[in-house]
Amino acid sequence: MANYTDNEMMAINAGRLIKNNDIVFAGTGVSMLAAAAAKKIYAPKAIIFFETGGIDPSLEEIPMAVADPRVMSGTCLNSGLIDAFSIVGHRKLHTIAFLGAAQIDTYGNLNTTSLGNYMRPKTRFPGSGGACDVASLASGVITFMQHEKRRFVEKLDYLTSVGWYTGGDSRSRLGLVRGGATAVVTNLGVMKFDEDTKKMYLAEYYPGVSKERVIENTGFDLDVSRAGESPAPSREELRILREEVDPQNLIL
Amino acid sequence: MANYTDNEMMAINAGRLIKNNDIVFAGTGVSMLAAAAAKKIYAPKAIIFFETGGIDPSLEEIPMAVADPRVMSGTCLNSGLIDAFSIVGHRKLHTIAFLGAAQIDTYGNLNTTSLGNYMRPKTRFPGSGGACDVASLASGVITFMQHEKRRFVEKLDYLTSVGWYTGGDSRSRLGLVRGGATAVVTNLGVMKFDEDTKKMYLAEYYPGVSKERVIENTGFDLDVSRAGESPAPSREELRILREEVDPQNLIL
Amino acid sequence: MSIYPEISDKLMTLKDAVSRFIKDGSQIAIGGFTVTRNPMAIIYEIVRQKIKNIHLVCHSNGQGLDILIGASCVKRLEIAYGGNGRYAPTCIRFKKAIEGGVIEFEDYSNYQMSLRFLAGALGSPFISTKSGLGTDILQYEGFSEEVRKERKVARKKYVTIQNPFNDDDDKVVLLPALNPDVALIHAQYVGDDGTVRIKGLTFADLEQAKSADTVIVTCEEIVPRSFIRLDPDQNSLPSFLVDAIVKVPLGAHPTACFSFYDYDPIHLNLYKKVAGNDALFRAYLDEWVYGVDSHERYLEKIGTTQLQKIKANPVLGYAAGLDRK
Amino acid sequence: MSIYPEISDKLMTLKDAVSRFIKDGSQIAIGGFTVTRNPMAIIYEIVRQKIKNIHLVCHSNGQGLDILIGASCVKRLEIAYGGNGRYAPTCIRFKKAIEGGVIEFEDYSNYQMSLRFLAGALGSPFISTKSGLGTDILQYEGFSEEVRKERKVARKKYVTIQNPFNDDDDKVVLLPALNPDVALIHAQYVGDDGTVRIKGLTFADLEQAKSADTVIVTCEEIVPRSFIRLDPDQNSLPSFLVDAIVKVPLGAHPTACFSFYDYDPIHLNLYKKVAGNDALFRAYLDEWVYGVDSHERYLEKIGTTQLQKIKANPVLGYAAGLDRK
Repeated sequence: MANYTDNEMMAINAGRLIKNNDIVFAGTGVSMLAAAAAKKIYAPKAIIFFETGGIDPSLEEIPMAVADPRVMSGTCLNSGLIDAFSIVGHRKLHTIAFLGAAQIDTYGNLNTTSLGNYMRPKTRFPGSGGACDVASLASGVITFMQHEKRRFVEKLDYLTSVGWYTGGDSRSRLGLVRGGATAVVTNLGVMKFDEDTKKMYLAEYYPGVSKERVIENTGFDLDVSRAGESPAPSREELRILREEVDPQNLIL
Repeated sequence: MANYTDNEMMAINAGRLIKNNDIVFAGTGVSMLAAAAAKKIYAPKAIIFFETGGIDPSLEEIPMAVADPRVMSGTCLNSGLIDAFSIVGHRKLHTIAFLGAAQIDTYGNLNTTSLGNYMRPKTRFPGSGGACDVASLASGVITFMQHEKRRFVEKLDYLTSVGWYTGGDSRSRLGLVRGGATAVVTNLGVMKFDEDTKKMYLAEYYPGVSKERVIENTGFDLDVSRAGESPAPSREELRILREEVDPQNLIL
Repeated sequence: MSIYPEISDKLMTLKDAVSRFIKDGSQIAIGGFTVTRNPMAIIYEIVRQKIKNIHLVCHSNGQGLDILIGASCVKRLEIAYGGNGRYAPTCIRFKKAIEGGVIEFEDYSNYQMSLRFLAGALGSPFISTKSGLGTDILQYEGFSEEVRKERKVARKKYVTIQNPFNDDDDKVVLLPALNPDVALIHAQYVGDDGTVRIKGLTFADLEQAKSADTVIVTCEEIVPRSFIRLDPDQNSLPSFLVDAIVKVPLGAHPTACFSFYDYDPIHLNLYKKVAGNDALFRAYLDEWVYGVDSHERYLEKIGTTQLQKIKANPVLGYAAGLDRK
Repeated sequence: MSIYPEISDKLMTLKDAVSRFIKDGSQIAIGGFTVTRNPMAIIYEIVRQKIKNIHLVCHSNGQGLDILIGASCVKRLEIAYGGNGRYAPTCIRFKKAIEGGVIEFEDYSNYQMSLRFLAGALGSPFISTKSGLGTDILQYEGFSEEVRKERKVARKKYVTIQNPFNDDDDKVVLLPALNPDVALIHAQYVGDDGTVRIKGLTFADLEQAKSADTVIVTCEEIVPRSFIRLDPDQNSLPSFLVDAIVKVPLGAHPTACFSFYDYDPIHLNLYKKVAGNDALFRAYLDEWVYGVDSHERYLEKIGTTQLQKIKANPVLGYAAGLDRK
């Protein structure tokens, strides 16, 4: 068995995708971990902010929700939703959003609304929140998923947040001027999107995971020909994650 | 000779029109005096605010412009233009605006933009500022004018701020849901507007001023049949104006 | 004579604020966001007064939303998100109500809902955005044609138009303004002149308050005019936009109030345990809402030990080291 | 090594800020309002560097506008108001330029211009309002068809449409968003982490800054991160929206900067006396702008006596008892 958890591996792999000067939009759960890890390990000049309006908090304790008072503490600015979303879409900024979802399709479109009939759903989820907005407006989106066939689906029950829409240039034809799905980070590996077709492909699988296992857990055809194995998390990465990012072990 | 100035008489007559709980939008000059006088003499519960965003300042010294630091001192709130204009138009508030103008017509429409051809004017004035906005959105407008034929005109050179437009219900047919010209306060008297035709009529003339003098100085037909003489300012009104509102004698 | 003469006409009890301003069928916006600054004290009072058929308009709401829906006060809902952090990834009674088909609902996103409140505040009839193009938020309408004719319901969920300032093909979404009957806001401070100051994030509270016909503010403290006017740059709302002021310390419990107290993990976990079961949830309401006739009694039941645990470090704004599992 | 490592890439001189970010033909928004917080120091530097063909987008501007127009830096102007309180009921060089037909101009109102900046900040292509219906602001266009094709000029001054959310006849004005090349803002404080704090009224400065491609902030003081982050509710702009920071004490002179200094009646009266006469105005520019190579030299010429007179009482925010005639 590996000496790290799925959430740790996901946070580290997403964190590795963040660059200095990226403005990172973080959500709840593992996305909060990944954002804090990115800032503390890979991109100290990245700025973490929240749709609720908290910008660059000190994160001495890990927030449990985007409205947690911990996202308002030691910030450079406490504003509100209108300001936060106008930052997400700001032309001069490179904004990367971390999202989670219940379902994803091959073009990185997301469902966080419901399963079954919209009006009388089998399962209701919380809804878009800011997900639809950042998927429309940010420079890129990194999605966290549990890698299961019922979550990686041919057709979403409800398209809450647009990724590459129907592939090719269909996203820009919608009227969206930038952005799209950057990567999908799961408990099995990291998926990216083909530059032309905009279809999802396997970019990396984690140590101990096979390409076959990824295919088995994906509900649509997934190109795995370009995939290589991810490096395992280093001792130092895990130490920072456990001792500095989430010492209370609330999310890890 | 009367023992008071034109500006004093105008400030007092406009101040008398303000009621408790009115939210009063004040501009520069005599309108600043009138607003302060209203609050200190006639309607202590009225709130004075400025398009720049200063709400309910202490007014220990009279501001010389709506962006004067004196409109930011002792306020309940320092905001900005967007907030100020959304207050002007707020459905739940009774907002009265004090404006000045270079020209006015019989329906209380105002020109503060230019004389002559718009593109190559004979005289250019500062422009709308917030006048067009408050004329569109406030519950009522009280305008200060020097009473001269060239200012009370048949046709404005430029319609900056709409009053009763072309009379009758033409204002509401434009799409403006409330408001309109309430009164015009000049150095000769106080004009109001007929309830049906929305044409200006003389409501009051000042002590020592005749109806004829008002007619002579008005560039359109003015009904003077309903006019009576205004009471002269009391000693106490003048004292407050001189000692409390503008002790430095900057505008009086 | 009132000790607060400037606001004597606005200062009232929770009971009076609800009975005077909240009616059967009112459209209500509640401030706060998921686990923070939900106006819980007044929400409990709404439940106690058995106000029905509320039309709730929300961006992301948590505990307040769930209690109102669970207590059958809500008929109609416009919402972006119903969740409460780790204590309820999806709000529990909200989820049950939608899956059970017992409320009318329509989905928007957080930016869309915030922009709709902003438009209402600005006096603009609608506002444009690019957010949502291509999504099912613009595909599926939740309200029927009949509902669309009712008061305070927009005639259309949205409209897509060609940008008239661009010669190229350029689609834009128009969203209808919101002007709720009542906005419920919980603030840290109200001055004895009626000025409101919210500390920490304001979410969309200010847009909600400015867009509403009636604003009820509950607050932790009433502070002197001399304090609140010393630095007016920090203030949030002028007195004349506020119709009712109620002093209710800990009025957001079990959600957090920045610089005063954290969210209460013990109570939220208790809620989580019972909310999914109809009988247990009714017992919860009986015990914690109907069974106490005031917020003071409710707080007595929570107890000082628990309230001391969540007391915020006033500099950090939260309860450092609080066990939040 | 810089004493401000976090903002070492943004901290620069006035000369560098202008030469790096302001080009011939740039569309520029300047912060402040008539007599307050005009970014004068950087405006003087623009004049010294002889930047031409500026497209200025304003709500109500005073001294800054008048200097830029008077020094022939401005080709094109969108404006709501050009005035400077009692010192210039109509800005003097602005008035002459329009009467003389030497600049392209187009009139809007203050709310309209502020909403246009807001739309730009929100990423909305346009914004709706009721303000202006029936006026000549919507009747007369100032820009020609050719000008309308140029970069950063809206294809249409405005569009009137029927409100699609109302079945009744209901006209609404759509105003095109503004996204200027550069916004120039003078603030009281910048943190050494780049956070900006404006005290007193913010006018439309924040909307202007958020709508612009490039933001240059001049400031009175650079303060420690520990100070500016102690109460982040008070802050105005995050570092990442700011491209250049220049420390220029008294950088708004002769306009006011709340809590630091009042407007300077002596200098504004001097200006009033000379601005109407072309030769005297050129001499004024020679003496006060071209003739000094920095804001420090300019302030030396103003002199400490005059600067002491306008020094603000830090509690009141202005210079109490100042002779303002």
